[in-house]
Amino acid sequence: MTEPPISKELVQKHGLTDEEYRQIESILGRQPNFTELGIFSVMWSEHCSYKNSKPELKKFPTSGVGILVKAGDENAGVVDIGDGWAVAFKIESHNHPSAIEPFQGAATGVGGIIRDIFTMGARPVFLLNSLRFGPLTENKSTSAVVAGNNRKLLKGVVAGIAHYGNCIGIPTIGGEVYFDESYTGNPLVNAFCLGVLRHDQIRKGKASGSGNPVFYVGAATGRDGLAGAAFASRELSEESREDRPAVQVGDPFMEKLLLEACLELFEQADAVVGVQDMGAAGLTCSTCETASRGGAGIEIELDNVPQRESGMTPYETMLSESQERMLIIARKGKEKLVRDIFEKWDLHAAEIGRVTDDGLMRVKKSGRVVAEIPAAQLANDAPVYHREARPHPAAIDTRGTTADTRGTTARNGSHEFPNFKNDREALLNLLASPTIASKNWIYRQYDHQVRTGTVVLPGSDAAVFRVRCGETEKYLAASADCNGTHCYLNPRQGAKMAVAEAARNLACSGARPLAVSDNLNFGNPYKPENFWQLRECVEGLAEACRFFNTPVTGGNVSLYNESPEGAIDPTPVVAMVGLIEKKEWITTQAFKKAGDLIYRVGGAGKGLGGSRYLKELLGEKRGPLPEFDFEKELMVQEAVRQGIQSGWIRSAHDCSEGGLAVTLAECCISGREGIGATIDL
Amino acid sequence: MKARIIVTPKKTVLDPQGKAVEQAIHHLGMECVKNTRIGKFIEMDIEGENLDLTRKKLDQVCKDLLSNPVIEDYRLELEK
Amino acid sequence: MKARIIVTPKKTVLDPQGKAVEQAIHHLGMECVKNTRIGKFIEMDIEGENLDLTRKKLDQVCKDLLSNPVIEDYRLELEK
Amino acid sequence: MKFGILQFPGSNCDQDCFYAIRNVLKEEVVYLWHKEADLQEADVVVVPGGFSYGDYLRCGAIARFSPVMGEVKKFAASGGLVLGICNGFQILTEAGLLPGALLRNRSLKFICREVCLRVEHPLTPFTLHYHKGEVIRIPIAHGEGNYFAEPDVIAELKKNRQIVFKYTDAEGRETPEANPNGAMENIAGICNKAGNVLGMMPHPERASESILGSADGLKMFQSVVYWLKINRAGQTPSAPVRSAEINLAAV
Repeated sequence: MTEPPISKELVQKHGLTDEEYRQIESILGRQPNFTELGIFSVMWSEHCSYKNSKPELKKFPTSGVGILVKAGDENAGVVDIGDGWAVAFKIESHNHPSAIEPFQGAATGVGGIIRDIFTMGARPVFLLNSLRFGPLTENKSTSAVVAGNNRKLLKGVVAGIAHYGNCIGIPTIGGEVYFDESYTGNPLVNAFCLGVLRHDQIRKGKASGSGNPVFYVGAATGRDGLAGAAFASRELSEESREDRPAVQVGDPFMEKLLLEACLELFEQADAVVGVQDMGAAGLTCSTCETASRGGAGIEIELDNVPQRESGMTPYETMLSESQERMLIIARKGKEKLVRDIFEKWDLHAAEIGRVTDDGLMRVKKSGRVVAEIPAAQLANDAPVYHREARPHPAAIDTRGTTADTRGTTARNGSHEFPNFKNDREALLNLLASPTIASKNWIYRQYDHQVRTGTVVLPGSDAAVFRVRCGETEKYLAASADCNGTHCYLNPRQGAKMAVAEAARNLACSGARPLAVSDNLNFGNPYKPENFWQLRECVEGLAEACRFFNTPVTGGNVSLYNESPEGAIDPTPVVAMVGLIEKKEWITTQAFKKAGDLIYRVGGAGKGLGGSRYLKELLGEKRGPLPEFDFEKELMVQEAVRQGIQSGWIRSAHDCSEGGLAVTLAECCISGREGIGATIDL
Repeated sequence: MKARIIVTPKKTVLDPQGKAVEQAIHHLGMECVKNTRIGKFIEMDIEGENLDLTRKKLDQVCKDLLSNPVIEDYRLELEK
Repeated sequence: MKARIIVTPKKTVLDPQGKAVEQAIHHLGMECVKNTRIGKFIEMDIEGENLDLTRKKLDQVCKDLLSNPVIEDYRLELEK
Repeated sequence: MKFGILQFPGSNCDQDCFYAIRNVLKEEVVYLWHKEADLQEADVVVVPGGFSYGDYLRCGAIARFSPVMGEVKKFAASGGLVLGICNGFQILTEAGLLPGALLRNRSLKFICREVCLRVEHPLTPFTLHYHKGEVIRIPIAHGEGNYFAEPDVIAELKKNRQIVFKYTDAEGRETPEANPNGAMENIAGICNKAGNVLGMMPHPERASESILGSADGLKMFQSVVYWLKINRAGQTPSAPVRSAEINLAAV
């Protein structure tokens, strides 16, 4: 099969600008061939290079006393939890594949994030997920057909997550699900995974030591999700629906074997030099990134790569996104040990090449060189763009001023707030709205008790998991939060409040926050209003993470989240992890005993701006947002933590969507036996 | 009328179940078995006489419900 | 040789999946569909010439592995 | 006492059972790799939950052909204690060690929640620490737990008191609402005629510490240790022990 000649049209089809193409020619010192063009297009796509968001991501605080592996260095960040133990965690998105094929899109999203964790040498112990869909029932802005499709997407995504998590035996113990018009046609599927490891078990993804063998381990390569990475960087417009490359299919059973085999191999102290999972951009990304991190080169022979389909071209093999595959750089002389361990788990470990010292990524096919690119420049020198930003019309107080009663430009223009005729009916409607209502019908389909560590079952503020650290035990709390409506109305303050809410959820469970992983879900960055939302949210997140002393250990940026009607609400999901020092401090939201006193900590909220009440009952999305003050927020959280540690507090619940009324209702109904409460406003 | 529908994963799509079953068959001593693929078999009775109309309607049901066109193919057999 | 095996739940065994699919088909407007049953379809290539020997061996594999006699029946089609 | 936990490719609850036995029950425990036909002189064999072989074809359909299962069959025939949990129960039915089969849940959905079980038969080696009719709280997590058997087999199970656990409500009433998956007779767990092989869908290892919400499951493991001790006082049973004939006087 002769490779097509390089033409202007072919370069554009690969999503590369003329300027980027000239930079490729200067790096190579010649014209790239078709395979090399494909490799650059996938490595320099938004999904892999973050070229449009990198300058913003630099604003995050990433260092801190407990940070053992920083954001950006490896597949996932690692944070100390004491006594020589640590946790590796990260959140990642699989939004575009899930819009095309919800079951496999969500399933492979879970599979990918799990691989990022055990690649660091950690034993994955629990999952969270953060999901967003369009409305499930017909309403003013959603037709019956569209609502039906949203239900189909939700059903497929939940079934996919359940299938993968249940089969591989990692519990899904919490998360959040939102329903809003802006996610119609472009659902958000963010998956979070946390793993546990000793400090001395941390594994790095670098290829070093010239002559060391490079092993390809796991599933054979097929034409799955070809150029999925580049594909994810194009909007889900009508024409992208036709060019649906083969969607990736996940095999959780194969991943369970891969997981156990890798962890068993990592126990052999000096057998493994570096390890990297093959995520987006598969073989390409894993080879050049490990080489560039190790300051070395890498040479592979495609004839040795196990292939599931016949006649695959170098272009297809290098760009394929088949799932459940790893790259392992072993120490010379340990080849037999690597093969034996993988044979035990019925897996094939194919030696496909070796580390070199010329800094080049060289790919051969039947001995003939088909691609030769400087690894470091391919991995790190993607262009960086500083996009134009222009305030989004919907955001009112652009500088996060405190709430005022100035007129608002609502999506549908009405100004004053309604008076309440019937509170009881309003509360029942709020409690029945899918975003607030119990998600038991969803998480009941996830095995949330395997690994016998789930101490607080799903449905409380934060998930709490008992982690076995050798002979001792530790109690971790984790929460994923974001209110897209708040970020739509005021991105900067909305992002601050997302971090604050995650911290509050942890405080209510008795935990002290440690660190954060974030999943930034935004629209097309080439539209100035979308980019302005991204910048405002990033700066808000960074400020809040500095204030709460929770560094960002890594995460994911998903752009081009738009459907034909327009961009989604800006959704910077914050996944925060905390530690509960003592078992007695574990606290849940349910009222425990009649006669207990109920306190509201932090004063009364003012106004209904950005509230669920306006959105669910009046279909309006308008501000101004309630006031937000860092100092007060931290005092409230410290007070709750202090109360819990002193034994005064039996239960605590964060007051968020739906306000005080919904919060009190949830405290009553989430315990085992129904319990009531009388409140004097 | 009797309808039989066979839904199989597309050739290019990974079929982990097929692979696992093939290995098990080899363990039972039949190494001569190759490219095993597993799919769904759906059979049903349909009232009505008009073969062509039924086939047309059933084809649509196969595309919308019984198979996932992104990753599966289907074959439809219809007899009196 | 090409082998096709169809494994279906026994009549006496409840088939909730079949019932659920039938309801969904009715929703799509084909009320004329009755007693829908869902089973497994397994196809494979088998090297070798001796049809009878292969059928005998494959029959045994169907009984031991591919179907569970307590709850399932199977049909085996073998062709050159 | 030495427990042996089978490990198939795809088993998930093997480590949970290992932890419950070693750290909570504080008894000796080893993993038994499915490729080795060797039970390492275990006194009890646990077939754990999970998705052996990815549950391809049918849950447990492929696992039963692993080399270790041959040994498990001989061990069970000689009266050795075998406990199959969730996927383990499915494997034991596929292997013919227990009658019937586990079909897909009637709701067609995977269910993970706590259920109430009524102890029907307190004189098996696994239930000595419960009394008849006691209601215990144990979690389930499965997609195929709908127990099925032909009517004559069901009659046999009743006659030989082989039904050990039934799904009930908190007061021990056997109601349709309390049946999570459509299992016949609300059956949650059965044993073989001799009483030395038990299969159940709920996970006792997930109810072995109060921090997890219930410790009712730990009593099953304690019961097995207790039964082995009183039998070791005699001699290891060569003929299958009729559970009802346990020599309680020796207690």
